[in-house]
Amino acid sequence: MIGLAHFLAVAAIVFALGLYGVLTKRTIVGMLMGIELMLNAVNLNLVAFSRFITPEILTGQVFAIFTITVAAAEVAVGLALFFRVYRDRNTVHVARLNTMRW
Amino acid sequence: MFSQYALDHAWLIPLLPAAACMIIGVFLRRLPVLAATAAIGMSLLSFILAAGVAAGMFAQGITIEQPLVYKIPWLTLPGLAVDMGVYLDPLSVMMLVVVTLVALVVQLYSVGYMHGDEGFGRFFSYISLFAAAMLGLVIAVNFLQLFVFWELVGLCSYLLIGYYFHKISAREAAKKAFMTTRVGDFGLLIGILLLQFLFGTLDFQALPVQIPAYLVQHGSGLLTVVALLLFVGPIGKSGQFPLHVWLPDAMEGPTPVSALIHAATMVVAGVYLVARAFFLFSALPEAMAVIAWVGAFTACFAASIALTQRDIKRILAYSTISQLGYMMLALGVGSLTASMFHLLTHAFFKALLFLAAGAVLHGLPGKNDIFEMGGLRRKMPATFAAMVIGVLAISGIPPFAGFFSKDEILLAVFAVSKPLYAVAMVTAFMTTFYMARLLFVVFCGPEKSGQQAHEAPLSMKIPMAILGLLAIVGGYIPYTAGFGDWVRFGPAAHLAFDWKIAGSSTLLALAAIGLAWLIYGSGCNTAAVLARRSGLAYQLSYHKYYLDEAYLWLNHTLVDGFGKLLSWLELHVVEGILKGLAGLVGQLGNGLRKAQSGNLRVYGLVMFGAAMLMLLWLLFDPLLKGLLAGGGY
Amino acid sequence: MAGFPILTAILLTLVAGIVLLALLPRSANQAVKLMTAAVMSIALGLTLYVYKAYDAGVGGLQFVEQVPWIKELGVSYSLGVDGISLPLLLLTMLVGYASIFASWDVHERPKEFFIHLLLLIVGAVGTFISQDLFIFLLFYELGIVPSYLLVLGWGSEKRVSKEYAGMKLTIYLLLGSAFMLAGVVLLYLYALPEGLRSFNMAALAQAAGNVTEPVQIIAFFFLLLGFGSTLSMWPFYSWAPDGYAAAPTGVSMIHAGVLKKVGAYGLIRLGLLVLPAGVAFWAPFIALFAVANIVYAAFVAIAQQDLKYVVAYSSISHIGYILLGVAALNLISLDGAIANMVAHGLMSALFFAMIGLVEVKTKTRHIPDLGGLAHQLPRIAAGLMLAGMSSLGLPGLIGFVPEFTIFLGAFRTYPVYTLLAISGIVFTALYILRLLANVLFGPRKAEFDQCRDASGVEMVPLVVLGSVLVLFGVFPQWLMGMVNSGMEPAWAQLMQHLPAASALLGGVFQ
Amino acid sequence: MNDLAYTVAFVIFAAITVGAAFGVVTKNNLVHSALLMALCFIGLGGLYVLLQADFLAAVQILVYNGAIAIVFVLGTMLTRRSTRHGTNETDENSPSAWIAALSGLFVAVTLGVIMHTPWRYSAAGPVQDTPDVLAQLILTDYMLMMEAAAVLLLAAMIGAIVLAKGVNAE
Repeated sequence: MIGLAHFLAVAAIVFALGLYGVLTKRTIVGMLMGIELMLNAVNLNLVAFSRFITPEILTGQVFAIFTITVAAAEVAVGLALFFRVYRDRNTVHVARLNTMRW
Repeated sequence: MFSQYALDHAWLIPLLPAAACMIIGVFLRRLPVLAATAAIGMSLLSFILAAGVAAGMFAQGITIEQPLVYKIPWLTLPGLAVDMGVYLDPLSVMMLVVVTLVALVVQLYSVGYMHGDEGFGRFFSYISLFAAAMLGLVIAVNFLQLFVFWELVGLCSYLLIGYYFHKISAREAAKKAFMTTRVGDFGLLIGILLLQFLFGTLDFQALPVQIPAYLVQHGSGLLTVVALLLFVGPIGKSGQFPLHVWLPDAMEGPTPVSALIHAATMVVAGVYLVARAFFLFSALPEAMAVIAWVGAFTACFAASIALTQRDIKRILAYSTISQLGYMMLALGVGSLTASMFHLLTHAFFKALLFLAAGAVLHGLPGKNDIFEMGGLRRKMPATFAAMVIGVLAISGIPPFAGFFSKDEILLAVFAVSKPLYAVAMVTAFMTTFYMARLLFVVFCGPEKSGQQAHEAPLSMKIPMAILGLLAIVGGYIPYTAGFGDWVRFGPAAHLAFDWKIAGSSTLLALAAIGLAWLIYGSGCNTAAVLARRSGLAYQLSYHKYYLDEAYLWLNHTLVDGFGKLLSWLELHVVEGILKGLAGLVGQLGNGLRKAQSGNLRVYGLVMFGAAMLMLLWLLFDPLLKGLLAGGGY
Repeated sequence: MAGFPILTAILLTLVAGIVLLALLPRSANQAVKLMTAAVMSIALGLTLYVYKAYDAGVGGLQFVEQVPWIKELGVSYSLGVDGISLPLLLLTMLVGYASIFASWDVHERPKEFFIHLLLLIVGAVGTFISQDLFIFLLFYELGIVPSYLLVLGWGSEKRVSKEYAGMKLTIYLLLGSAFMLAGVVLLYLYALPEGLRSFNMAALAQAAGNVTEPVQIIAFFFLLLGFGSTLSMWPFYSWAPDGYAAAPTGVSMIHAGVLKKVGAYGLIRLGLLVLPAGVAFWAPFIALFAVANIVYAAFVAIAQQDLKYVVAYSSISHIGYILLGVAALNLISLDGAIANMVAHGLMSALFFAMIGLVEVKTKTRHIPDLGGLAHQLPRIAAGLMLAGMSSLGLPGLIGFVPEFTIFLGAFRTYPVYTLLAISGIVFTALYILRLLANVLFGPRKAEFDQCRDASGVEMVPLVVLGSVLVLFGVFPQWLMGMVNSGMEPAWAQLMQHLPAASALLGGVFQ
Repeated sequence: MNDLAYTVAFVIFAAITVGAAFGVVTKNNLVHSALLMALCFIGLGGLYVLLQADFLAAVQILVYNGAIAIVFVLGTMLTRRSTRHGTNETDENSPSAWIAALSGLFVAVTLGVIMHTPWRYSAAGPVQDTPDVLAQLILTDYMLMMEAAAVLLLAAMIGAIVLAKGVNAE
């Protein structure tokens, strides 16, 4: 029988993969992808909780929708930044963006 | 009628000169004529009032035992109630008369002496305040009021000694005067604090009642300490050894100020304080002995310095110190009457001497050294006459004023202690000698070349005449009028006139005059030889026993050195510690800065690692475990 | 006028002044100064009214205003004055008023300068009239920030750079206030049980008995660190000389005259009245520090060459008398300590104002360069004389009676320390007289012939502060009576609530 | 729907999701990663369907696959590169091992927590008409948040345009 725990497990694995991606990728785009994975994992959690714990209230889904909205905005701005950096610096490698280092 | 009014309004006596000071200070500083008029007018009014008070005192029979006291509360706190008021008894009334009279005469004299000075108004403003402060001191009803005006007197002396403040020497003398008397005030203040502490009151009427009971109960030990501390104040103020050093330097002020300081105000304040607090001192034999010996030593010590001084005003200054020592000696042997009598006559002849010296200086501008003067007798006959009267009076030649008071003191001393009497006699001899020396060197002998001396103007002669008259009769009249019946402590004790003592002191004085004539007046020019012969003794005396140098060394080496040392510590050690601390914080920051590597991955790792740690902590936190076990979500 | 919130009105007048100043155009130099002066005049007028209307016969807190603010924490906007705070409020207003005129020659960004100056004054006023600890701390911190900006923006450099001096001052005071905060929180937590907790000073004083002795000792130690550094207590005084020397005249006046007194006020209001056992434990140390203050600073002052440094160390030295009064722990010495705060505030403000004028006129503060100023600048010379004489405790000026009462009270508790402290008056006389002699007297110096004596608005600090110095000196009861009317009930309450402590403190002074 | 079918569907969708996510973070080619991400989103959409969030599943597919994944691909393509190889490498400087360990630990801890938590399942049946209810909720209770989200989107759009277009230096 598939229950809440299974969905949460899937979400946890996806979240961990996203985390790994964010922290290891060299480029901004790769990092953004990792973030997207993490956000989606959270969404899955929200929906799953909503389904199993409070099925009569759809708050979890509402939250997921807002998360998607924010994610969309984030991707738009993130990619715009990516273009900008690429054009100015001709690189997308995070390690080289070190002007703010002391 | 008037005397009753005067008694009721005695508080006006100090207030009038104070008002004059205010008026001149605010409005009349640049109007010399009006300023002098205001000051002299107010002084005259307060002298008239003081005379009225004296008349009232005789009429109403106010005695030492039954003073007339008016007072209003000044400060009321739990544990400290201080009044300000007027304390009228023969002692204070005598002082009122003397102070107002001398102040008035000196102000009259100043009109001529200070004529044309750019600070004329300022001078009269200060001198009025000086008189006011002294008068306030005289009528004090308690120790605190006395101390308040005591300090004001000090301030005024500071201002007046430093009157010619463009002169470095005047500036330093003023500072020295204030500073030295401050050291004395230190003791006085502690003494007053202790009195308040022991008795809960400082009132001159309440204290005499409490002290005998205290003595019976607790003995005299602590109270002797208190009395000696109180006496430190007079030591400073009245130029007793070892705090006399400011007094000769105080000659830097204008001569009328010297006259005022030395004759009637300031220096006699110390004597007055001891007299006022005689109820305390007289009950403590050890304290009395100290006073007597300090007085005797000061008298002899100062006289020995005066023997060799060359500056005309300095000679007079040391003679003042010596005479003050006499007054202290008289107090120390328990004779308030003799001391106050001498204070009275001294006020007259010392003021006279100073005014005469001032006239000399006025006639010979820019010269202070007596050996640069000579033969002034012909050019300045009036001044010469005044000086002769003054010298005879201070020497105790009958029937001049000094004779009666000095005789009274010698009688009292003789009755108590023979060694002290010997010291007093030696001092009397020296006094006469150096005064005669001054007289002969300045006025007799040949005129020195290039001397453009001229006689003093009338406005200076009249005051000298008044004081000259007083210096002649000021001893005899009070003596016959029963001075001792009024100004006394305890029962009136008339010491019988002793021909032996009076005769021997007179003979001694005449001998001293003769000796001085031989050395200085006869033209034998033995003075230089004598100076060479005496060698060390002469050097010691001429350099005032190097006491000034010692104090200067103390001040500059010890006090300044300590100050510099602490200041160095402040700059290097304290500041160094602070800078070290600040550096430490900076190092810490530098170390921590390394953690800000700018490596995003490390930041992320640390952040999530920390989040994980928190998660784990939450998991193993018993509280949360209980929550989870209790049903969860 | 009953019920009219006059204390709030005083605060609001000043705040309104700040707002109005902010609205003025940047270039309106004269208008800025006039506006500040007008605002301060109104505030001073209101304060004088309060001083006159205060019923010393009744005593205790009067003109009380109370509005709950943060109920959960027991914070309320609560103002009120008694005989302890009212003289200090008056002091603040007088010094503030004088400081405005002493700053008349600020030409560089006057608008910002006067806004900060008024903020400083608001901070000081607030601390003295607030009856709630929370508000007290709020106003206390309010005083620190503008002083930092004022030193940095308008200061002068001497022994150290003004950045260094400003930094030192601010760090000292902020560190102090951090300790103070710790002490206050401790007090707050232990004085009353949860739910009844309050920051109200009166309530805390009432609950003084609830705090156990060890807690009192620790809390008082924190307060001592905090208030001690504000007060420039030895050994936490190091910010003061550099800070005063670097600060512009008006700020030195307010700092030395008023803000320092906040420390002593706090020590009495919070330390003594709320933590009696803590005070009893620490009093001997305070007395020792007080003597160190008096003697050490006096000696350092002797060796200084800069006018402001002399007065700065002299001010530290005088603080010792206040501390001694506090440490002596009896009614009369406490009366003296509070009155001495007023006395010292007025006279050091006058001193700094006159030094500021000397510096403006002669362009130097270096004592060996000065001399004979009484020839060219007689009015300034008179002001310096007045301040100096008051500083060495001349009777007839304000400084004498408070010092006398402190000595009288302290003698009972610490005779030896008191003797040492009294010896301080000799050393004080030494450096003050030297300063006066070297600066004012001596031969006329030609280079100062061009200097014009003080006139017009420059005379305001001298006239205002000088007349108060003389007035309170001649009629000390006007000050001492007021102080005692505040101290006596507070003391009685302390004794009544703490019968055990009263034995500890040596009983009420007979 | 019987349990078996449900289980099978879950396993398939979960496998797609996890596998695709794994690919996203391991592939070296950015385009591949982006495409795998799209696949991952589809798997998630399937899981939403299984959770009876049909509207949300639709939104997921529409927004993530239709917009976000496409933007990623498009954006990657827009950069001038002849080859896409090595565009999504793992940073050799990064403490990858530590990060992997941390991620693994996270999974382990989370799984542990999930297993040991006694979940309180609700007995009530799921809402059938989710779009209707969601619309009700969003336009009443969460009105303010919706407005905020709208503003956020607008701001993001403007920001993206400005950033991408570039501002004149002056």
